[in-house]
Amino acid sequence: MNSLSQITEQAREVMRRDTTWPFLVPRKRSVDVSKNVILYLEGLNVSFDGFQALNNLNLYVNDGELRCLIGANGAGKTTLMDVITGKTQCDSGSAWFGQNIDLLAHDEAEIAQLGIGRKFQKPTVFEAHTVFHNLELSLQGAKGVWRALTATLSGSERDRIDEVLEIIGLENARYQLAGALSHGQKQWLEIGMLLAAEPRLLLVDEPVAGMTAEETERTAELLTSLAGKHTVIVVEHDMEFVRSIARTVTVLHQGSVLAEGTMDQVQNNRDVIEVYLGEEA
Amino acid sequence: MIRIEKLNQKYGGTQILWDLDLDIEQGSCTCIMGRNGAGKTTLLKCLMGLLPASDGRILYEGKPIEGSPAQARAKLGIGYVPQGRDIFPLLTVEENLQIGLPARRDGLKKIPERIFELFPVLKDMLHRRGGDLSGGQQQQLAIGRALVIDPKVLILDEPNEGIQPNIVRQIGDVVTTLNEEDGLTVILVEQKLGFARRVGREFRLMQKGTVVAADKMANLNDELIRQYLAV
Amino acid sequence: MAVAAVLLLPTGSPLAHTEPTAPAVGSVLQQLPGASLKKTGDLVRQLEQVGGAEMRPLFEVMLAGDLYYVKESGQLLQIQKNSDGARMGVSLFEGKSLGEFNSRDIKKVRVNNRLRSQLRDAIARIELLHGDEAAQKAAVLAMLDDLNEQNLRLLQTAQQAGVSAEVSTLIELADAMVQLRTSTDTVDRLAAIEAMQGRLETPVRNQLQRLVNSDSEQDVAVVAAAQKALDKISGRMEFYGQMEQLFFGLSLGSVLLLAAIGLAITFGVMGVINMAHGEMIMLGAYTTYVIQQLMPNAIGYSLLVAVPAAFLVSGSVGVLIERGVIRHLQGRPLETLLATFGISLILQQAVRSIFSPLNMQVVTPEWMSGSLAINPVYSITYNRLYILLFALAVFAALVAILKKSSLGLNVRAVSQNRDMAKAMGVRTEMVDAMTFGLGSGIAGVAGVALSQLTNVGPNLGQSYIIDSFMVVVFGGVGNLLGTLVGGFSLGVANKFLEPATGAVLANIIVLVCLILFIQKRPKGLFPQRGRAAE
Amino acid sequence: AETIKVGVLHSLSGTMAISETTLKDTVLMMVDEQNRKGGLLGKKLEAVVVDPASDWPLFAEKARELLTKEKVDVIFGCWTSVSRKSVLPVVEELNGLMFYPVQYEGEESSKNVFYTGASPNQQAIPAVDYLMSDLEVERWVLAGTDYVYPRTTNKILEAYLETSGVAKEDIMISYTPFGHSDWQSIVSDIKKFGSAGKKTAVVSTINGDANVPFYKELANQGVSSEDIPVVAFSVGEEELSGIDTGPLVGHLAAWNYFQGIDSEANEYFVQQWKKFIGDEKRVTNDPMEATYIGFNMWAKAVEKAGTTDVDSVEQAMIGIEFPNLTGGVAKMNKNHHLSKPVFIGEIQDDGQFEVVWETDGVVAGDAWSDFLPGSKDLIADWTAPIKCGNYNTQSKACSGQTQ
Amino acid sequence: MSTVKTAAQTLYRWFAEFRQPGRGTSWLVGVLLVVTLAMSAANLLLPPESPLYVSTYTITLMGKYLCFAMLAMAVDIIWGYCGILSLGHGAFFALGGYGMGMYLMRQIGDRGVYGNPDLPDFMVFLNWQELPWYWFGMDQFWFAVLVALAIPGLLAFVFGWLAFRSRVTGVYLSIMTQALTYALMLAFFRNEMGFGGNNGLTDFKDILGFDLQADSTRVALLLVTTLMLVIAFLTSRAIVQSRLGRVIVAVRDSEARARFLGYRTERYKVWLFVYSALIAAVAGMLYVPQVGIINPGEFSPLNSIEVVVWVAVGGRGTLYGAIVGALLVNYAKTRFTALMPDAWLFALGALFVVVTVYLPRGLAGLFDRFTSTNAEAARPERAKESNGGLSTVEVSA
Ligand SMILES: Nc1ncnc2c1ncn2[C@@H]1O[C@H](COP(=O)(O)OP(=O)(O)OP(=O)(O)O)[C@@H](O)[C@H]1O
Ligand SMILES: Nc1ncnc2c1ncn2[C@@H]1O[C@H](COP(=O)(O)OP(=O)(O)OP(=O)(O)O)[C@@H](O)[C@H]1O
Ligand SMILES: NC(N)=O
Ligand SMILES: [Mg+2]
Ligand SMILES: [Mg+2]
Repeated sequence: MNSLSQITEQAREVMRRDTTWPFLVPRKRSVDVSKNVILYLEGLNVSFDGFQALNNLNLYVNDGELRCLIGANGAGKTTLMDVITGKTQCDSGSAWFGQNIDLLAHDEAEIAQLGIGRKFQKPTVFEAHTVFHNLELSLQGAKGVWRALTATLSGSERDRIDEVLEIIGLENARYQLAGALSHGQKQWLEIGMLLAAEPRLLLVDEPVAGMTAEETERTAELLTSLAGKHTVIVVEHDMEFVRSIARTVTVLHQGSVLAEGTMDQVQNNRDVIEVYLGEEA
Repeated sequence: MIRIEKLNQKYGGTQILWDLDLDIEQGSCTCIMGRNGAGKTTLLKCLMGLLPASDGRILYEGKPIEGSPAQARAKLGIGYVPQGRDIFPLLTVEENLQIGLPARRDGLKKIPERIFELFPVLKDMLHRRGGDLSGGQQQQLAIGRALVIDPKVLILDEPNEGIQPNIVRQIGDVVTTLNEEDGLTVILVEQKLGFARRVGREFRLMQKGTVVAADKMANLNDELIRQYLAV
Repeated sequence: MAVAAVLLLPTGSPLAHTEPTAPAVGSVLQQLPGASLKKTGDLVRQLEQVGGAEMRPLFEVMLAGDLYYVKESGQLLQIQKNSDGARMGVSLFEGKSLGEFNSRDIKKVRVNNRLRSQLRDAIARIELLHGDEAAQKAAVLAMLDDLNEQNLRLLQTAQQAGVSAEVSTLIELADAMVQLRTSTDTVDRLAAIEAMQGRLETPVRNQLQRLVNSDSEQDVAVVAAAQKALDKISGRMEFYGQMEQLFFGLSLGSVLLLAAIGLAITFGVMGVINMAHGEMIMLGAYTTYVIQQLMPNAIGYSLLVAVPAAFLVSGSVGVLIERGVIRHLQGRPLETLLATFGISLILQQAVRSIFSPLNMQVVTPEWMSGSLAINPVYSITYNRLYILLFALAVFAALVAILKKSSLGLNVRAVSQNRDMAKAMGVRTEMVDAMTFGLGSGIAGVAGVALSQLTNVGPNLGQSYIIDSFMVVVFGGVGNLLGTLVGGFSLGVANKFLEPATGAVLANIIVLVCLILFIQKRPKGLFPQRGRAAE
Repeated sequence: AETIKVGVLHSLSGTMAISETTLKDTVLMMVDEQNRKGGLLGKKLEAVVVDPASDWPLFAEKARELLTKEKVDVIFGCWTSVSRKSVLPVVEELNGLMFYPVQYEGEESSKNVFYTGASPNQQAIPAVDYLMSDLEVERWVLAGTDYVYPRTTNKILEAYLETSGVAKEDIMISYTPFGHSDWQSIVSDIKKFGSAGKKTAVVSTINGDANVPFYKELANQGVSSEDIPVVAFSVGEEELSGIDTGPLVGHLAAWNYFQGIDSEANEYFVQQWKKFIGDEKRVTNDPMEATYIGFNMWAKAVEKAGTTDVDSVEQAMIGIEFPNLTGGVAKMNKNHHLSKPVFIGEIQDDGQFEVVWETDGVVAGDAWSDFLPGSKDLIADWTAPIKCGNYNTQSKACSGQTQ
Repeated sequence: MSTVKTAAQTLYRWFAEFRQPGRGTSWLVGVLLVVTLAMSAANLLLPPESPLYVSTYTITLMGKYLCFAMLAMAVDIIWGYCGILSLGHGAFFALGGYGMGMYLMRQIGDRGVYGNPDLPDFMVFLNWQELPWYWFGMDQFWFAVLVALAIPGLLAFVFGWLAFRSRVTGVYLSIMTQALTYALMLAFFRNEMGFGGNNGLTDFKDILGFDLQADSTRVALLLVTTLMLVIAFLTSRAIVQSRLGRVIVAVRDSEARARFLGYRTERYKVWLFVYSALIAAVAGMLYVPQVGIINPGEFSPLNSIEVVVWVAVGGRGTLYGAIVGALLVNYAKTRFTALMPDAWLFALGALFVVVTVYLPRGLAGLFDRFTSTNAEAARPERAKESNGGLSTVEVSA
């Protein structure tokens, strides 16, 4: 008797009109940054054929921060980004996006949809598409097969693309195939693609390589303006550029963090000078 | 040493270089500058023979070379460090360096020690695949590789892209050494003014596929920079 | 029981030195022309009886099918074709030349299968007493099938006359077999079985098997012993069966390797999807044919000449293709599929037009025929063995070329970044042509080997192209070692499956496994590694 | 002047070109010969050659092209059964006339097709008879390429052997794919199967290209014709010309014709062929004779009917006789199959066959096998009143014939 | 001279319309419909003596060409747009064909040579006692069609899912597809499979109650084929012009980048692969009743390679190119095999070589070259070069 009433009770609970069944609740998980930290990387190890590219690396990045990552060539900066974006599997360690998302459990596409965008060291754009379409494909939004089939460009999306085009200075090249752009133009386009995607966390690998001084300045402005609303991690070797944007700088060496602090602190660190900056820096 | 006259170049229908003239003196260190897309890389590729010129003349030590293929130009002593490095990714560092040996005029069969003196890191990485190196290591490899053929002219296309500061300096020193001590003629494409000023002895400014200004580096003033390098 | 009918043993001592022209022989010989096949059999029997060892040359001529008679006179003679194809008569026994004969005037003394085996047995009997050791051994083995008492007596005579230890053991085995059959004494029979234990000769096995199966056999101990002996034999046979399969697998693997190895260069290293690869193999095989036509009297050496010749022929065609077509497709690797497909059609039709659409006859030289008998149930065919060794040698040579010469380094550089290779002074055009020529030349060399195994016809290439691509891809594109391992593992897998599933199903299973394997290792057995390969 | 058009539908490229090209040339030679004799009905013959390229659907397309575009009066063509099956609906639909010159599995009789090759009872059964009686074979390996002709032939042989008292375990059946080239395991199995102390023979329905490696492997593994003879139904002089026959001497083949058979007609034919093709080394074979007989019968029938109209020629064909190249006379029966003699030949080292056995007289080709349960009651008879290709003698009706 | 040139240019421009969005569609669709309708009318309405009469032979031939065109388009969608070079698309075509063949076989009923109402002839004479289970229901047209779509679709899905999930790309994928079709070919050759072995399925009588040998049925089949081709073309065009199409091209050019933008590229590839397989299956289904036979030869890897060749001749990455390529090569084959039966392979082979060397982007590229005004003509050659021709990895580029 008792059990029967229990069952009916449960059934009623299940059928309640004011709730949605748990498995029907859309699993749109947004990143939880209640502790104000958006990226936790702990004890990361990555090795290739016995070569230790990341060595017990720990790094925490706050929400809305603009973090500069510097370090010698081969220190593991790009590898670090590879781990965060799911391109490279790490041997051990943990990587969390906010409090609630275990990055190691997701693949590249999922991580991108979670709001982590990336610009590669060597510019990669879709060469057979026009600049415009490159940006269109980067827009935030549903990335499913069916949605892509039925998708049309809304007015606001179009405006967004125009806006980005203006920022990256490629308005005149909007219908040009991306494959025909020069190296520097591709750099800009890739930054544009990042902007169009409006990710929560931007990983920018050497954005000003091959840019003129003034362009470098513009890029610096752009990245600074993004910080706050977005979290930005920048890898760059151009010290002037780093100085112009940096608040916190992390120095990587041989796969782990060598120093962290303000630009001034880092610049005067003996170790950093020795392995990275050189004597007269 | 090198003299380019009325060089024109097209990609399909679009013309990139327009009646370009350029003069490089023996033993000089010339820095070519210009905005993105000005045609710097294109010019260097034409010079190297990797892109066919539509018309115009290229004289090397007084002899026309515009008709000869890239490999012949390498044998004549033009060394090339391309933008983006273009390391042979699946060859080891050693193999990357060995490739150039047959092009030497002195018939040397071994990688010259000089290269490892200039870039010690290459010695450590000798048996790694070129493609696995980090960007900066690759850049050093690319320069080292170009030096293997024992060039008289060294062409460098943005050699500092993505290189850590102390190495940038080192590369600058190397280029200067090569230029001053070994008497190499250097042609350098560079965006970073500081580096250009430090290393270059001459400059050429390019815009829309032609050389618009040429002078001693000391005479590169703000006016010119604003006019041709600012966006 | 074997076919050989019970033969009457020559009663006259085989050692007697009768003249072949003895009247008895003569009268039998007279009956040969025009005799029916059955009658001929009887006549041969009589000849052996009356003529004994002296009949051997006659039997051999007959066996070879060279015995003729002149239609008009009924005179028997041997016909030999000379190099112009003229039929030259040779008198029997004396070996005197009788001049040329017109094919209309003479007629062949017909021999068929059964007669041939009769002749062979007769010759074996003669050999047993007069031949060398190998012949004696063969003769004894032949007699094991048919151990009547007279044969046995002959064997004993031979043993007394003195034979080698090995032949002697065989004769003892024959003794044991007869013992087992005829004796009634359990101890003797068990001893006989003991002697037969572990012998792999077929008649031994069959006799034991018959004994075990027979209902009339009363002696339980003997049956049990026979069963045990049989089990032991089966055990050994099982083992050799596995060995045999392993060899078959390796041999199939070597064929796959040979077929694929040229492709491992043109496709694996250069990246040309070379659909004409099969036709390069075909050209090699046709070269072998032409070489044999050119040196009909030195077939034994023809293959040695054919290997370099095929390399040159296929290699030059390869260079022509590269210079004429592939060169224009740089940076468009996929288009090479289309162009080389066209070239393969052209080459196929070309050999059809030049050589006719029929298969060409390539002769197997003496030294490649037959097999190396390790024991009665395990032998290795020479052609397969040599081809296996040849494949390994070609592989080693290729690796050496690529490792030791600058070509290897240059090819890889060119395939990875053509422009940069040029800028480093590499003569890319030369490298392309040489590499494609090398790959094609090796395919041609493979054709020489394949001509020893299969049809030399216009479709030769097509039958190998699919397999070749699979081997290269399975091993991991661009990795020569992968091609080696890939070829052998596919071959061995196939051959170990075949007994259980049949040839067709084995093939299907291997293909399905290949598909699943690539799931697991998307870049083949030995993938290119490192950042650049991603 | 108007001509009579003779369509030639044989593959000149692809896998079957190896066999079929010869037949194309044979037809051309016959057409030549006939024209030299003044043509037919006062008109010249004109051959129309197309290439169906060993592509079975293409056979149907080309047959249609020949019949509707070229409007040929007769077609000589096909080799494989599948090509014939592909063409069959087309010739029936368009009421064409086709001569099929290759030995095949039977189980077919179409109004529009004349089958001048052997059916199984004209090749397989006599061969087995010979092996059983003359060579006293007791154990049988039925080895074939996996397709319909071997499958059917082996089914028939299995049934036939069983009725002759052969036990099931004394029959080994093995199928291999087309173009099979690695025979190591199978030959080794045959060797093992043949070492059980009973005389063993292989009945081979192995197709074309697979034969060369098969025989090479036999020779190398030391399987001689005296131990284990192989009797083949698809290996003729032409196939042998591509093999080093030295080691094969004594193996057998069953055909209705051998080049080596002594007769004046044959000698003339062989000479004519060598001259036509311009190669002294070329050989003749059974399908060529079948083409020869078919062509001549057709010519006779056209003369008899006085027209090339298909229906008239078809009726005129029945009962036509024409001398075989091997002596004797072939006759076209009511079931559109021939009566022909059967020969068993042994391979000689010159690539020719030596006849070791032949049937007493001619054997009439069966369209339907007596040894298959589905067809033992069927007969074909294209004369009135039956006029059908699959008449059931039990139910006295034509099964499933569309009228 | 110059008039010739202008005329040629006009012609090319007219052809080039094919590729313009919108108008191109109507042109191709229009041409296809007009031509086939005219042919049909000419066949049915005109007397055979009329010079304008179109023979049933031509009708059937055209029907076959259009089936091939559809198959070529299927290959082009995945190869040209997504960089998946399938060397085994013949498998889906043949499976569709077998589905239809089974239906047609069952329609024969007791009109087969043995008069067995249940078993197809080949089963009777190989002594099968009863119909295998997988033949049940195939006498229903709708069911047969469903099966003929479901099986290739499912196979493509499973195969694609396995392959794309484990990121098999380039030649590895191509060889896998080749192994797939090769294995199927061997399997279908086996008589035990119950599909007629080497002979396949043939001797069909009628379809949906219409006599397959009747001219009207053949015309109807041609028209249905045209219609299906047009539908497939329009659908495919809609797909490649949608954002989906752009993602697909993006995947072709840089799959990794697309993934980092959040696209589950393997899903795109799987669905596109399935779509393409379905089109191939439909083509196969339409092919069988028109040529009258389906046999394992259709699974032959060389057949699939030939399809790739048609696409390449026509111009990869343009839907109309695939169609034009298939039509042209097959027409050439028909003509050459009749005109020069002994030498046609020379001609066809030479055609392939010449097209590749002189028309880098196939016939479509030729049209482009004469009509190029827009940016697309100046494709980035640089991109292709810089991957260094390490085609071993980059075949899909
Ligand atoms: N797939 C790989 N296989 C082998 N070694 C690798 C691989 N990927 C990276 N490495 C090695 O790991 C180290 C770290 O490389 P990474 O690209 O992360 O450096 P980086 O800090 O980005 O340098 P740079 O500033 O020059 O770009 C390098 O020494 C590199 O050689
Ligand atoms: N393969 C190509 N096809 C078409 N246009 C090209 C190609 N490569 C370069 N271009 C165009 O040529 C122009 C010059 O390019 P180039 O690479 O020479 O510029 P650059 O001066 O080196 O610029 P950067 O400083 O960005 O490297 C650019 O506008 C570019 O869009
Ligand atoms: N009819 C045959 N041999 O296929
Ligand atoms: Mg990096
Ligand atoms: Mg540049």
